[in-house]
Amino acid sequence: MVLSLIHKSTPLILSVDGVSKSFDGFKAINDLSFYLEEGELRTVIGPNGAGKSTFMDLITARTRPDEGQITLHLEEGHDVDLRRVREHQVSQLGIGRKFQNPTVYASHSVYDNLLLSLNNNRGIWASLRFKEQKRDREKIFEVMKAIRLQDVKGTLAGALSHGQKQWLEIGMLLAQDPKIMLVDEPAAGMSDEETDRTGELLLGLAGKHSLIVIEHDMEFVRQIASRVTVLHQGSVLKEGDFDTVRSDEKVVEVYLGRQARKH
Amino acid sequence: MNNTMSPFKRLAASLALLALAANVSYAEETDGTVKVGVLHSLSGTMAISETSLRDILLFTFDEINANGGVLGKRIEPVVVDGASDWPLFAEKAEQLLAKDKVAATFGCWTSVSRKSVLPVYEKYNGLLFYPVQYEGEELSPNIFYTAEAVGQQAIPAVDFLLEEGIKKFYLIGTDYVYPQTTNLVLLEYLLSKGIPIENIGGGLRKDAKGEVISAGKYTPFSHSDYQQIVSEIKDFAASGDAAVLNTVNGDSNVSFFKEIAASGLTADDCPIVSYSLSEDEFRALPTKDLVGHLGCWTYFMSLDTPANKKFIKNWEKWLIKTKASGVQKSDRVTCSPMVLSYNGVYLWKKAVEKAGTFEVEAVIKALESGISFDGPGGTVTTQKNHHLTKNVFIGEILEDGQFDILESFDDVYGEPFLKGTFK
Amino acid sequence: MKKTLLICLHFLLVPLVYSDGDSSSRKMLEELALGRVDSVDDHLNDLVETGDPFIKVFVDAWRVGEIYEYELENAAKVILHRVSEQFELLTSGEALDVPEGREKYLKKSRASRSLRKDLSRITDTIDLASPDLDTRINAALKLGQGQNKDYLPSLRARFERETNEKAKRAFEEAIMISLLKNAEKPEERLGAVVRLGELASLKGRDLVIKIRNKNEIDGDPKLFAAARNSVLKIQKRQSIVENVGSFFRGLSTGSVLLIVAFGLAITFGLMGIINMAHGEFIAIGGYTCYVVQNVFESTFGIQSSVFQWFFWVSLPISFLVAAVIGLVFEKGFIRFLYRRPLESLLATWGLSMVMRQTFRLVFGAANVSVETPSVLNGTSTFGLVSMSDTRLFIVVFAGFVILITWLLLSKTNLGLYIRAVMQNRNMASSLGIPVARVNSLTFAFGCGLASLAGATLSLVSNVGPSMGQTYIVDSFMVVVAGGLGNLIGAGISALGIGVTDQFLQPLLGPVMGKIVVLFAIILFLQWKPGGLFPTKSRSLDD
Amino acid sequence: MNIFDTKKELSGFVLAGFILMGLLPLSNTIVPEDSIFHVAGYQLSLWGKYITYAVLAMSLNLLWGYTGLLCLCQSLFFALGGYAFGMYLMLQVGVDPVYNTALPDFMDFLGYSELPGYWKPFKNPVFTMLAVMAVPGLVAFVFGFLAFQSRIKGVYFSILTQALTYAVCLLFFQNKFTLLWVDFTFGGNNGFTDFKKILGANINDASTTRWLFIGSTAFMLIVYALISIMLKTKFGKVQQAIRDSENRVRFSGYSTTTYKLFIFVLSGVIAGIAGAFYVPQVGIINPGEMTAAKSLDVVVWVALGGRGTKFGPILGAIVVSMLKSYATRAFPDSWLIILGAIFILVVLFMPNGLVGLPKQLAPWINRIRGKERRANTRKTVTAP
Repeated sequence: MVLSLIHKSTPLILSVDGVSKSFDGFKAINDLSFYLEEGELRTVIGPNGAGKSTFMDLITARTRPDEGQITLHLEEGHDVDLRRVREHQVSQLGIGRKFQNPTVYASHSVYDNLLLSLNNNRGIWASLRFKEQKRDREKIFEVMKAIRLQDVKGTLAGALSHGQKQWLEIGMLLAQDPKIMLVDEPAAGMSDEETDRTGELLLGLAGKHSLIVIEHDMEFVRQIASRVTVLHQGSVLKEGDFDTVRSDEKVVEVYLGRQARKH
Repeated sequence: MNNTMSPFKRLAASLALLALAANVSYAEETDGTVKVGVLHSLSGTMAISETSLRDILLFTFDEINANGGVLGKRIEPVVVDGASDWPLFAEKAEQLLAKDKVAATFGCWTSVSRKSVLPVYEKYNGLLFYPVQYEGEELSPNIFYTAEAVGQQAIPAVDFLLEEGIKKFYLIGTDYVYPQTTNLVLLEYLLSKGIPIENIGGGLRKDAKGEVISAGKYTPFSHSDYQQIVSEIKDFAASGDAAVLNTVNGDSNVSFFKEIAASGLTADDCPIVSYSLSEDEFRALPTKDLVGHLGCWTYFMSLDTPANKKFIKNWEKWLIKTKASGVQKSDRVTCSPMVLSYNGVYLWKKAVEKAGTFEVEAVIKALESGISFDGPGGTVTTQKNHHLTKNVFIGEILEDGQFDILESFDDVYGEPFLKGTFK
Repeated sequence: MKKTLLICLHFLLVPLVYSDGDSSSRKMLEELALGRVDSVDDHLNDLVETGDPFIKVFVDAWRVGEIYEYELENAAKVILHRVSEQFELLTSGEALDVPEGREKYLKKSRASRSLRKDLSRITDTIDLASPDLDTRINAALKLGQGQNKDYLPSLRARFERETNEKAKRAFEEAIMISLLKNAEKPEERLGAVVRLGELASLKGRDLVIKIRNKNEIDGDPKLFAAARNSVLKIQKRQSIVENVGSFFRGLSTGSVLLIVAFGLAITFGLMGIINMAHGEFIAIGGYTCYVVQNVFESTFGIQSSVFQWFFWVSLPISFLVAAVIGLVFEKGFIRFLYRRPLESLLATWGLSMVMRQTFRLVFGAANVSVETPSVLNGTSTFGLVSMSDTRLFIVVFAGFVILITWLLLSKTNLGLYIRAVMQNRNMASSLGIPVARVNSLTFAFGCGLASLAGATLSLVSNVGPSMGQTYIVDSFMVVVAGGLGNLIGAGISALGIGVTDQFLQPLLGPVMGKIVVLFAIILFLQWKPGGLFPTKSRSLDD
Repeated sequence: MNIFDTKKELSGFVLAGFILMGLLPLSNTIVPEDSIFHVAGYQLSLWGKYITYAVLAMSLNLLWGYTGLLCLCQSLFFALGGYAFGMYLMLQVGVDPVYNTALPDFMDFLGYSELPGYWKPFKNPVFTMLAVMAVPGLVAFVFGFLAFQSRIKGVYFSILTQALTYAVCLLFFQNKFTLLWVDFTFGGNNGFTDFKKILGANINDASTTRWLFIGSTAFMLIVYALISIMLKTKFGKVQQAIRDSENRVRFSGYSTTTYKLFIFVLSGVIAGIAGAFYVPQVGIINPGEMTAAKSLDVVVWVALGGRGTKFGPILGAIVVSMLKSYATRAFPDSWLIILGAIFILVVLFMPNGLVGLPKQLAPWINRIRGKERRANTRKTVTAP
């Protein structure tokens, strides 16, 4: 169903229009506009302090913008103003977020971690009366397969390796069946092999889901990137495919250049 | 590791064991001793006052034992710590009565601790001697109130002040039942003596109909900031002939008097009569700030009588040689609550001897019949209403933490029910 | 009557002589103290006539037990005045040693209450002519409020002679207050009422109100109108005085809170140890003060001038003692708890229980008494309000504590390390900062500050085993409301809480005032969950 | 669904119920008094008190152990429940022979001539029981709503709950206070004492003691079962997930605010009911029960028994209380030092509490046993 939508056209799923946000006088986000199409895999890069985390916080209703609009476009022209929802509703609307540091439920098993992320009714009474259905189990196994954690389904998440935790968190997002996935530095702290596999995983998700990936590792960006947005001082500096962006002088100056100098 | 037992099963098993273990009583009394309970707070906020009473009781028991005990039996004290925790007082009382089967208990300081153990003593038909000045309005058949009733402390002091020409009274106290009730009685008493209501300071509380139902300024326990109140007192006393009637409890007095001293108000400008400050508390107070202020008790350490001198000498001797744990040896004094504890033990001894038995019922009967004891503060006599007839003294505080006795009232009757009598 | 006449005459006619007490008045005082006078009244009158300021010195000494009766070897009785451990002959002021073995001939002399009361009236009259401005003003107002007709003439006489504006005003106020009762003509009383309104006399307020109430229904309508007017004027001024007074008192309450909470702002705010034993470290300060006082007392004697130094000496000692104890505990077990803040609460609570009972066993269950050094006995006046010197000292000392803490944290290497370690222990460790040592020193510093607070509190409050428990909740509130890890925030919140408390107290009473402040803080933290100055963190992790 | 993890836990539960609800009261009734198997009335009420403490500890564990919220106002909920039930008990006292008035004695002191309106419904036991749950529940709801709404957590939450406890404690210490234009009186510092009757029975009767004990025990078992059930549901898993990573839970679409509020209120209600069982068994309720120190006691019980375990809080509460009962008599001067030192040691060396002790000691014991076994095998080898 989702696929057919993409073929029909490539409508927008998220638009951020002229958003600004400042903290105690410091402008973290400055007149930023950003548009994400359905099924797109977008990478967001930028130097430290470019406002990447704040950008994510704005989309997930963790902070409210001072100015501008953030809109989620659902089917049939049904729009949701993301400035007016609460954090837990963001997920119910189909936006999943993976944090920079893997956050999983350390004292629950891998299976339970995914179970809790399933897209079921999350009310108190519902969870008190909740009974696991066959389709729940199927969904969990499907996700576990995707993130290659079938063999450790009973292990407590706290005992997993760093990379496994990253995948588990991505898996928890998948279990939510989100329309948009925000993934913050998925390759951080991974071995090369793990990084490659993560890249594959994300690429495989594109199309079915819309993805925004924040990443530092340029090698990884090259591997997955279709379209790259460069943030600088709270606004978009450049947008385009990986090579265009990389060859842009301004980008090299503020980001790649500085990084190169640093190393 | 024993992993065949679930935690809960372990609980069940351990509970059963513990219950049995708890059941094994402490050493049974032998023929030669009689157990009595000492129920005071040795920790928590009230320990500052109550520990001294524990000490004097141990001294008294040793003194009696050295002279042959009671009915030929040695007194064996069972000391427990109420820890300034009122339900714990009730628990300890129950333990003393049901497990240790004490013949009598000496204890409690605060009203709430007494109220907490009262039902226990009535339930087990025990006998409690209560040694601290209190608000009255209570009469339990199982308690003897060796303490000062309001009529044996607050009222004589006011009489003295009226004689001295005081025309304005400021009432201040800690917010609990003793100051509230005392001030209520004092309010009625002062009005009955023709003091106009505007000359009573500290604030009046009125009921819905606008009738005055209580008076005085109240601060919480352990209050330490008296700036505002002292500035109010200073204004109040500015026109002269004013006095403060102080029922502030325990350690708050330090802050209160330090503030008074700092404000430059002296005892000649405005004497303060403190009902909860005795020689024992002065150990913790900067007495030079208190010089000239007044106190009213049924005993002063400075009483110049042979009985008192002997009492103090024995007490000091005992302090040196005692091996009881936790007894502070230096820098000790005697005071009214201590002497009332001491008197209580002797009254009990005399009553037991009169009854010829430790049976509580018979002892209470003997006490009610009127037992007299010549204590350090003069003769005290039990009354049918479980209070004592005793002497009352008014003293002025000296710089060494002693009282200079200004006036004494002999054989004042103890009457617990005073509220409403002066209307 | 004869007595007062003499007083008046004296002040009108006799030029005042200030001397260190002429011998005749001293002689008379000795006779009085030895009880060798036939008529006390006459004797007092004679005494007044001398107008000797020494009478006041003597009366004060008599009250606090510095006057002794001594039988000389020749069986003659003399009166001795003890001045800092040294006996002086009252009549001559010469020093006199009481030889060993003759102490039994030394007896404290005491005045009866009534005698002292009479004497204090005399000293007030004498004070009217005191060279000290404040003494003069206080004496005038006291005599005025006594509303004794007999003093009117002397007040008037002094009023005429007075040159100082402030004192003149006080004399006028006193006269007017006295006239409210003693006016011979109704116009005179009316004038007094009006004038007291103009002077905005706080001392006369109650009396003017009485006149207003008395004349409200069927009294003198003119007098009633004037009294009503005056009362309004006085009340207007009174509300100003009260507000300024509340502000100053709030400052002082806030300073107490600040000093008390500052150590916690370091151990809890900076280091994250929920230090439930903070109160006991405060108590260490109080007890150190007590011990130092006792050492001074036994070494130098309570009367010596060196003794007065005990407080200042005990301040650094108390800091060191607590810092060392804190260091030991930090090394002993607190260092294992940096990553487990909620468990640090339990361990320090256990520590608090142990310490409390240890105090009880070592120093006795009763509170102990710490003297206030004589330098701090007194009051200072700032315009409308006066503040006791102890309170003033605390305000200044609070500022001092902030200053040294600020200097330590921002101007020294240690401070730099402390800030680095508190922000990120791992990072600091990898940068080669000796994290363990910095932790220990910081904790010790926090404990030392708590102890300084205890030493300072001994000036205004009691020293005892549970003294710390009184302040623990308040301290935590101050730190949390200020923002964890922010010392300036803690300072501002302490002062804010203090001032709010003092402004609420007259309206709601001390208990309700405190409750309202607590609820206000709770609500404030709903609005600003990070306190006044929240530590900024972008981390999403809990 | 199985409530209990293992069959053994189930049988332990049944056994505990059998001993606590049957055996102890029974031995109080039929076993002769001089037998060592006789449980005296005072011991029964003492145990009743411990058991209400155990429930209190369980209610805190629900919050702290499973949800990660260290709450320092558990004693407040406990006391509020106790006060609500105490009001009923006070009204059952009847006409006081000393004061000759049907009013509670402290009202007589304070000059009341009739029962204030808000006291009247407490004559009704059903209303009282509702109030026992509703009052702490309401306080928890209002405070929790505000606190969770503004994302107050961790240490801030602990300190704020402590401040709340302190404020309400000060309020109750007053003989009389005005709140929202209504004068309230709850006996001030003395609180409520000297109860006479409960549901028509004499409160001092041996049978009343037994029934109160049975009631408390039944309530403890119910709470135990309730918590066991809850932990098995998805709700219980969400609860623990909140403890591990609240942000993740929130971004997984759960309203953590609502969840926490629900648990907070539930825990308050449980503590309140425990308080209601506590008051008639100890015979007094006063503001001393809601001091910050009392709340810390509860925290200590949970930590000592084993935080985040079903059984730890029960064990912790009972062991510490027994230790206190024993030490205040055996070492009246130094029991605080002993108890305090134990707390420190537990925090340092027993992070999982008493319940975790066997597991912690397992390697040691195994080593010792292993040695023995080796020695034994060697013996068996050499013997023949």
